[in-house]
Amino acid sequence: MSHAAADNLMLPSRSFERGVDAYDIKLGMWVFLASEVMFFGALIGTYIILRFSVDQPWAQPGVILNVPLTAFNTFLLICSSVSMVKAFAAVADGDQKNLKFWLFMTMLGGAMFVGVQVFEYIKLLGHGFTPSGYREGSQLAEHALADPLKYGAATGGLYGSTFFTMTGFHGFHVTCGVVSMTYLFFTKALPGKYSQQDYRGIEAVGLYWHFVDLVWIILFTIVYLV
Amino acid sequence: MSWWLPRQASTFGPAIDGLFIAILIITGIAFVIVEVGLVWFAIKYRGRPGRKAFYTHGVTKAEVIWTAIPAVTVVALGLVSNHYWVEMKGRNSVPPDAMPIGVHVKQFEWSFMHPGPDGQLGTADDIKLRNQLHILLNRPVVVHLEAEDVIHSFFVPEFRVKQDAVPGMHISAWFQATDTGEYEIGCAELCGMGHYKMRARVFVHTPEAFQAWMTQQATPTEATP
Amino acid sequence: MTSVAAHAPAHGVHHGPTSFWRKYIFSTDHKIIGIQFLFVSLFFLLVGGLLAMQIRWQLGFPGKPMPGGGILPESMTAGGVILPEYYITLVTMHGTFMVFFAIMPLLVGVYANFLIPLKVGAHDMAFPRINMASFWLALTAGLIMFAGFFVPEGAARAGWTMYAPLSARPDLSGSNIGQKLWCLSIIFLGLSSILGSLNYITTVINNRAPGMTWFRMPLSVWALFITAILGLLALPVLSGAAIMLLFDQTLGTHFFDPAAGGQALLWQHLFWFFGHPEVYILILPAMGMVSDIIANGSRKPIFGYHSMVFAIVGIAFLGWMVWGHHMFMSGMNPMLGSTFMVSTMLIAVPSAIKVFNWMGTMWRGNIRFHVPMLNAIGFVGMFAIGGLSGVFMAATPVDMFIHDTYFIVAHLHYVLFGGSLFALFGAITYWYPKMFGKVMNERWGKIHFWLTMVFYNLVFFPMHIIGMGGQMRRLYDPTIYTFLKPQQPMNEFISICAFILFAVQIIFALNFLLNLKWGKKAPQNPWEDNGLEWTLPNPAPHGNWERPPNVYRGPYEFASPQVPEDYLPQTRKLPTDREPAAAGTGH
Amino acid sequence: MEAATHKHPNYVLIWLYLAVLTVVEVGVAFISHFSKSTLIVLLLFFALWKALLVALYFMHLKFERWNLRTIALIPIPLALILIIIVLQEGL
Repeated sequence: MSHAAADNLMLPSRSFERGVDAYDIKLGMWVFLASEVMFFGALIGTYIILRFSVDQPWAQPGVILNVPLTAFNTFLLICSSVSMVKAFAAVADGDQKNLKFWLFMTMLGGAMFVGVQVFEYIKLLGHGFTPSGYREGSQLAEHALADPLKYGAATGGLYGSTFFTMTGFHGFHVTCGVVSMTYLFFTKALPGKYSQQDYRGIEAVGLYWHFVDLVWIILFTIVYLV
Repeated sequence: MSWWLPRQASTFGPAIDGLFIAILIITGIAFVIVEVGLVWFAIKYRGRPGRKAFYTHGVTKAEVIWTAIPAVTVVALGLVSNHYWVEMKGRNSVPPDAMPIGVHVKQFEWSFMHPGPDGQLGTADDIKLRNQLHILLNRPVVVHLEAEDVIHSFFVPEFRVKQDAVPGMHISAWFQATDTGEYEIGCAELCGMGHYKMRARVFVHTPEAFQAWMTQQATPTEATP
Repeated sequence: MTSVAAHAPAHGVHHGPTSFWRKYIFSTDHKIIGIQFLFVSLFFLLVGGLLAMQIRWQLGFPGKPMPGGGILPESMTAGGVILPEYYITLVTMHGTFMVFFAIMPLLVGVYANFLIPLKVGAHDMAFPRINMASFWLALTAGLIMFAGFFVPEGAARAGWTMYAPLSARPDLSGSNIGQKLWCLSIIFLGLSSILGSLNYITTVINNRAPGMTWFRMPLSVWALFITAILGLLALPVLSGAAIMLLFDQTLGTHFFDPAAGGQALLWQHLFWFFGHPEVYILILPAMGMVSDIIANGSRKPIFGYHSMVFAIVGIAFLGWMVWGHHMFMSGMNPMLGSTFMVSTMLIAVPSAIKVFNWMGTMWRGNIRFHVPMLNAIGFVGMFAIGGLSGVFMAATPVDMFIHDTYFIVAHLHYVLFGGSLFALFGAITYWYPKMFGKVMNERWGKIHFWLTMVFYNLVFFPMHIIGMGGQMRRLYDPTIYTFLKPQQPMNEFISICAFILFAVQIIFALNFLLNLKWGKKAPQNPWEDNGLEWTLPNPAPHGNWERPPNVYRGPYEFASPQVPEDYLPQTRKLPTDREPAAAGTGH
Repeated sequence: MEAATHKHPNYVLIWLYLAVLTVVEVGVAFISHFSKSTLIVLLLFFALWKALLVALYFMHLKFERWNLRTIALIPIPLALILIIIVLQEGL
């Protein structure tokens, strides 16, 4: 579909069809995403390695982290991915009104996701779950002392390190996405600068946004559920 | 001034030095071919006015040859090396009769835990020495390395043995001294500003001398059995 | 990022006169950015060199006051004598600056930027503004790293490889802010490299001129393209690792802290997973540019163009599977040692192909010994030594002895100095006319080459012997060890030669700087080369071409029987040539 | 552009898919009584399924040419090599 659309883009002299049949920005975004795969690969790999090469048990899922809240957050991100793709479909069909609506919904979804995550972080830190483990003297540390198996007392430090690094960097990526979408919304979408012929910005930011969603799908499973 | 490898004082010596010499010969031949070839071509085919170079995009046969020869050579080298590697460092390479030594290392000193007369580590008659290791001639020794703070590396040049000690890991390395005397242990991994002075000594004794040393160690403390 | 969309330069774009700031400082012209990188990284090369001189002083004359050492603060020297903690800083920062801020930006930042659009026939990079951001990020990274010298306790002190836990714990390394600055700088550098790489990759894939098929690309472009892929995929891993290290230092995480269940070896795995591709980032572009120069100097097509391309790809591919050979003695699973040994041995094969193909190119050539050619031949000779000495380390039992000794130092300098830097001397001279419109002095270039060649070998070859004697790396004072004492005269000899080697580089610096102003004006095609870049005026204007040139053949058609001259530019249309397929649909 | 209008995949359907899979995932993780290893395999399977849906439909990989797909795929084996080899450490 995008294939057919791309052929009709009124692009400047770029001869994109010689390469991979994608114009520069789309190709560049894919190349960038490849490097992002390696970045998250390093973070996730570290998590897997640290978790599965340590003998001590890890905290059981749902004990420390609020899974229902995050499941809702996951749902929110999936919704924003759908609204993004709706915005893309709208602009590909030349529908300015729906483009603005769906792009705005995507921004909203992303911003809400970040909000929920910040709320989650504040709660966790309040309970005593920090990047360096269970804070001494906190409620959580006492629980962990009482039931070290359930709370993975011995691995709390690694749990905190990997959890906050992975979800934190994901949240950072979401924030970047929201910021760039907001920028595009006000400078390009609202003034109606996108058209059926040129919607490169929307497609590229969409790719980025879906990638962030994809990473979250993996993170949600391996961090919260396993 | 030594222009060659240090003297050999362990069973690893002949194998490692032999391999070293073999590689030196192989790479030496390649070295001569390349360097002589470069100089020779540079002189022989130096530019002369009015002459044009030979127009060719390559000779497939030649390329196949100089791909195949290095490939075969390095694979063979790899197989030979692996044989010795498994013998020296493989998981099950430590001889069963090896004398265990506990090595505890921190910034910037070594401490060596020798098994006492009972020949076992972790008993009351263990002998702990700072920066001094005493071992028996012709008897395999296995060092159990434990680092307290940062990564250090146990290195005895004459024994051709080296092994990093990593905090949080239990790493063992073995060797067998073949010559009596005193040797130096160095730290081969940057471990902080005192890295250069992490020097210890290893003494290789004949059985009689070793016995004498052990008795002498046991006397002052009057350890009860 | 996406906003760049609107900025794609129009066809046959004319860039009007702009202010000094837009033209030279915040330029989006790939050539200017390349030149900016050139000056910045030559400065860092000088910094790295000065650090090396101090290292050599301490190794050659331990405990003696260093000339001029008095001006350094007391945290570094005592009465002019280098302190052990400063010595560790020296080796750390020498490695860091040379690898990350001198050689890598010189090869990739300068020449990928400068050459790729010119050699594939593009107006500019695909994303000129991202390109500019890449430069400014790299400069920021360099300045952050440089700032380390001026903080209390000095710059990082854990070796350029930053092995944890030494690097993670300020109480153990003795450097607190310096370590954090190192991580921060590397994160910036990673981002800069990723932005650069995605630009290079997109440009090569999408913006080639009509007729510039994949197998008509010069080997320099191939090498830079593959290098960009390596950088794109390797740097994020380093950035990730540096972020985790920074968190260990600041947020109290425990990634590399064994006391809390973290893993010290994990850092090494992450670092070398990046680090080995990085090694090829530091040599592949040099190989590519040397291929161009050798074909030009021999006036003969490159020998086995396709196998050269496949060798580059093969090196890059195998390069991902050999990182463990830096860790044979680290206590990792010995089974992995065997695996990594085999893959490491195999990587010798594509390297051998390249060396022999360069020789094959010279065979029956009509060699012109211009300065770039001399340096390129020097590159082949020195890279061969560096490559062959690598076989010793690849053999795990031998590595047990020479690991972390001066043998390694010799090996890596033969590849990085004898390899990359000789190639760079050649490349700088070769493309100087394109950059500045002037030529560098031929005679002084030759004097510089020969003196460098001699003293370079006098410095680094004896290091093999010292390493065979067992001298460990990063020792503040080797004479502490009895078995190393007899080697001290050799260390002294190396140091003296190193000082001379450094002094010789002044010739190059002067030749480079003075000719900017007083150099002879360069002719249109000074080396009589086939490349697209020489069809443009020197220096080329912003936007390069009025319209992209048509390409009719590969880049190495020297001595072609079709024309009387001994070179045949890629853009010259012979009666037998067909027009390439029309470019783009947007016209 | 008529063709494009008709060629959009049914995004709402995929959204439903993803939502249902998420619910199933959470359910499997907390309500079912599988052994730990079965659970991990199952959850990874669901996660990959969802990730594939996003990549193929939302990111249109399904409709791209093979060489663009290659670019997307290249880093994945590399990341896997890193993880698998380091896990071999068996520390």
